[in-house]
Amino acid sequence: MGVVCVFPYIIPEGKSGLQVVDCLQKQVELLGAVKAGTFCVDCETYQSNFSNTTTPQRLVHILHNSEQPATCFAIVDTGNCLVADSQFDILMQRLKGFYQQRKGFKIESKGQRYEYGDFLIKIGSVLLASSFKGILLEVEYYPCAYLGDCWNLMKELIQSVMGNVLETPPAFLKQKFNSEYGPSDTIQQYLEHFNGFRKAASANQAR
Amino acid sequence: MRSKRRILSQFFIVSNFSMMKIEHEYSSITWPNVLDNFALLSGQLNSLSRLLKSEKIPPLKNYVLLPLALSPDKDLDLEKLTEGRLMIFNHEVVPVYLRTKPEPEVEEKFTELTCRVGISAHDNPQSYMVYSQGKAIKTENMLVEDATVTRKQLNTLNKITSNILDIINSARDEWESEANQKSAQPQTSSMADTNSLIQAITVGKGLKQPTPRRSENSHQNNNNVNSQQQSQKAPQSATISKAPSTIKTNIKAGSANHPYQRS
Amino acid sequence: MAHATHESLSSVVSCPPMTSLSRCLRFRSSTAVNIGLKFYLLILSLSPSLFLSLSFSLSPSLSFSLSLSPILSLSVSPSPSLSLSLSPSLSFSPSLSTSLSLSPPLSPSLSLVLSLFLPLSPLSLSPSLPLSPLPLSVSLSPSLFLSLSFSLSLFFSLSSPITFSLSLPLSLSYNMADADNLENIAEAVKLTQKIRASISKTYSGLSDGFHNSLGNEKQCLSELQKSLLVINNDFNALEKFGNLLNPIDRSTNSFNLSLDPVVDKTPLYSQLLQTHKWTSKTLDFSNQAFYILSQSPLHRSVYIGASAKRLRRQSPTSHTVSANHLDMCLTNWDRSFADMSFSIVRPLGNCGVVQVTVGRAMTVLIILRGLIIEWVRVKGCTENFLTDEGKINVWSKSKYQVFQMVTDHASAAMLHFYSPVIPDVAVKSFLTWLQKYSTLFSAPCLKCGHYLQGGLPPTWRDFRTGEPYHEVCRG
Amino acid sequence: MEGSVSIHRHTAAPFHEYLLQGSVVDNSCDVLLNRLRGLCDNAENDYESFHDHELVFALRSSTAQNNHNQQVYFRVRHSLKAPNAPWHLRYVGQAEVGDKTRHTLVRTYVDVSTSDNVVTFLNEMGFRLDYEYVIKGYFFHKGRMKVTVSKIFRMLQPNNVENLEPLSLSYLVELTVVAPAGQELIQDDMKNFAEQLKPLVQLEKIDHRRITMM
Repeated sequence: MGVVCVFPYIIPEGKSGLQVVDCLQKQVELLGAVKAGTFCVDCETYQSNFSNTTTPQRLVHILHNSEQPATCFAIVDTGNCLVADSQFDILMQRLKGFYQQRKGFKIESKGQRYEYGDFLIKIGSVLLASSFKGILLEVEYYPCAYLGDCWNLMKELIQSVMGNVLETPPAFLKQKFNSEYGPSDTIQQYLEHFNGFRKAASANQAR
Repeated sequence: MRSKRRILSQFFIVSNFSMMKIEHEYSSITWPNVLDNFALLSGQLNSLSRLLKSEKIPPLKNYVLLPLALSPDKDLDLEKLTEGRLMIFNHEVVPVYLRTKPEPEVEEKFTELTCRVGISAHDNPQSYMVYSQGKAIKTENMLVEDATVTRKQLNTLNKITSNILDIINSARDEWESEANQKSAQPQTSSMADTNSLIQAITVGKGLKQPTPRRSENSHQNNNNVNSQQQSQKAPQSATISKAPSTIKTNIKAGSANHPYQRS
Repeated sequence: MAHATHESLSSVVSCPPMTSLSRCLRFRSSTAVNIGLKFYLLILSLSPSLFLSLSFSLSPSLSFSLSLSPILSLSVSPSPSLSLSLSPSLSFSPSLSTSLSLSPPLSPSLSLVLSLFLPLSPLSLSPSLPLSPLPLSVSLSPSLFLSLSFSLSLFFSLSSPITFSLSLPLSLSYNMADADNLENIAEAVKLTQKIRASISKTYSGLSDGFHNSLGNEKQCLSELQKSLLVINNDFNALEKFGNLLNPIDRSTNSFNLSLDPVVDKTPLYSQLLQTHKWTSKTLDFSNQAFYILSQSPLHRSVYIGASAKRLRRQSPTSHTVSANHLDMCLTNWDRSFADMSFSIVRPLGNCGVVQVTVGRAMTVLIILRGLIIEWVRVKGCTENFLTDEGKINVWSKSKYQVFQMVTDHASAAMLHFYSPVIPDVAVKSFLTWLQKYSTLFSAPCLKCGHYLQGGLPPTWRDFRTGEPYHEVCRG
Repeated sequence: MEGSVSIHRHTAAPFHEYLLQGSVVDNSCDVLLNRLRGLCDNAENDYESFHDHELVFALRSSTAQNNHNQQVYFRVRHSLKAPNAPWHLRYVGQAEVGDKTRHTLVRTYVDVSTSDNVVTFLNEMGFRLDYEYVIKGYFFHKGRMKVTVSKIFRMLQPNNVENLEPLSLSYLVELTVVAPAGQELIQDDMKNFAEQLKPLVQLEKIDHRRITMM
């Protein structure tokens, strides 16, 4: 497990998502990266339906990452991230009476994986309830465990492929700079972005 | 008849031969050889006994002998047959030689004596001495001796019987104690304990802190929890999405006053 | 008379032990097994008057003699010492001192005969001889059974044609000695087996262990002592027998070897030949190798002619540094290199495997022989050096290209910094160089100014300055 | 809303736990352990011991629309001997006694190993600690069967796993097999195994509903 940076790629005006993904893939291949299968990160959200005076309304996000296929990440909206076996899904089903899945909230990012030296580049298209919402890029550098050490290195790679997309590191990553990076950090980055996409989608709908 | 004779002669030959061998060639004879001979011998013995058992050969068991003719004359053949012991086969010798039972007087005496011996077993030998005065002393003494022998045997028998009885009794005691133990075995597990343990781990009976009934002060309790929750949230909101290690310290911080309140 | 006796004696002596006569008259002593002595004794005495007298000695305790004369006579004597046969009477002589004396006056020939026999077996003359008026004796020597038997025919006593005959030809006595030796060897072998048995018993007893021996330690000890005593006794007995054994003529051994008829079973010669071939081949190769190596300029040791002496003095010290010294060095380094941490394991005795963590960037495994670096392997901090069984794994490479590259550089640096004369300085300078890698991911290349070059950070550190360069950028 | 069909990637059928329970008094525990050691696998090794802390959390709802008092219990367990071992979050269903043809209790069983922040996580989800105890004992396995012989300790002070008091003078003995649903044959094996321990421990299917009502 190395360090991971997840960031959205803003689709330029007048281009379809598919075009941009194709373009990005070409660029990455040009760099010398080789295809290494596909990946998928998905997220489902459960909402508490019991009005217990002790607990306010809660959201629990359940995420899976194909990089850790036997693991299930559960994040409460307070930010607490539980790393558990994939059987945690079954436990969530046992809580049907208390937590119910929010309809139309399933969001996922899937796409192609590329390996380039010790880097892993993933180009994922975000699908909210199966409709395309945007592009999420993930860059992982395996050998290092501290983001602070290799941020410049990663930035150089990202910029060499995608242009000046990340001048400053995302806020979430900035606070993680000097602590050892773990799989749950990746998931939390994804969740942050997923929540952003959802908000945008609902805002769009409202408009 | 013939087969019997044959077998007998074979048997004697073999046994003689092996005996001779054992006696004279013990230094050179080999063990397998000895065993071979022995097997041969035992085979012979087997067939011999089988032959004797079978009903075909009654003559070996008994002969009926009838004096057909008595004569006062000297019988040369008889003399030759008996190697000079019996010369005349007349009415005087026949009852003696062909008798199968003792004389009536002897028989009578014999039964009398056996009767007495039977009695004497229960009597004191001294009194018996007195009782049997006037009779032939020798017989008496023999009787007394017999009596003591009988007594001795009786005593030993009694002893043996009582020993056996003891053994049986002790064995029975053992069995019974074992059986008792077996009946005491259920004490290795107790149903009450099983139930209490299962209750404890399934519903927490006996494990919950002695708190008042929930319905009575659920409100107060809830308030308590609420405040607890808030106090717990306060540090957490600050450390949202931190590494697990910081959360651990959170637990520790909360342990000063137990954070997991029972609802 | 004396002449005649002599003649008879010589005829017996010249007779080989396995004549047909002696073969048919061989008896196996029934007590032989018990006393461990098997001997056949045939005493053949021939009187000039052609009367044959045979005396058989079955065992030390029983002997009987038979004389074939006009009247056959048999004499059995249970005495341990002597037997005499007097025909036609049967005679017993229970012991030496009370030997029966039914003797005619000693004839002059007797003394002559005796004097003749004395040199033959001086040891075996029985002390009873002077006591007994009869000129006969049987004696036991410690290892051989020599029997002197004088048979006297009474028939001729009147005319005093007393003949004495000594049997036991010399060749027979030699054979007996040999048989005796064999006996001893057999006994010794038996005793050796006994010792083996008792020793293995002791060991098995020990190997069974003293389970639950809290209470009976004393008993266990006494048992052990007992078994040791048994071994000791057996050993003493064996030693005794060993002393009895005649030395085997060694000079004949090789001779026997060559005579071994089963050539197929002892392919000694071909094996020897093969071994010789291989040895000479090995010698050839090693010479070749030495020649090539001595020409090769690659030396890890200082080989400058004059310093050869110093080398001999120095090199042992640098690779046989005591563990304590190495530990001291480690604590020293730990103090002097702030962002490096050291830990050492010694999986194989003195050779230390030092794991160095360089900053947050990487972990380095260094195998030290004394203070000489033998092997360097670089891996990431998250990778581990342990095999599945928890043993240290030196051989596995890092999964990541960066560290594979750094491993190569570190191996080169290990050779670069090598110095057997001042090993601690060498290691220290190597570590100083290694320390520069703490900025592996965070420092840009000094030449091109970029972080990445072909997907790799600057993996090269200058040996002197420690400045970061890409593999392709270093001058 | 076309994606309303929730597709779980990990929809393995929940496991069933087949269970027989009994107890043994402290004095006979050693006898039982020896016997188990002989009966179970790895007889040559010493039996393995465990020392765990189990916390039982309950999620209760007292909502108006749900008149019946719904509740779910989750059990959190972690080893006190190996602090680095993952924590376990278990869900154990109501044990079904079934009919005579069934030799064991059956209950649904989900065991998930988690990171060590599971307690905070459950609290944030609305779970409350119902009770907790320390369990200490030995476990054996024979094939798929697992036997635990354990002592339950009451915790005298909340959250203090040092200050303990044994709950009873007996050891709880449990014979369990966790298997996918539908593997009923394992019950026969369990019954046979329980027979072998018979005079010492009566391993039976004990109706939890009945004894909790007592």
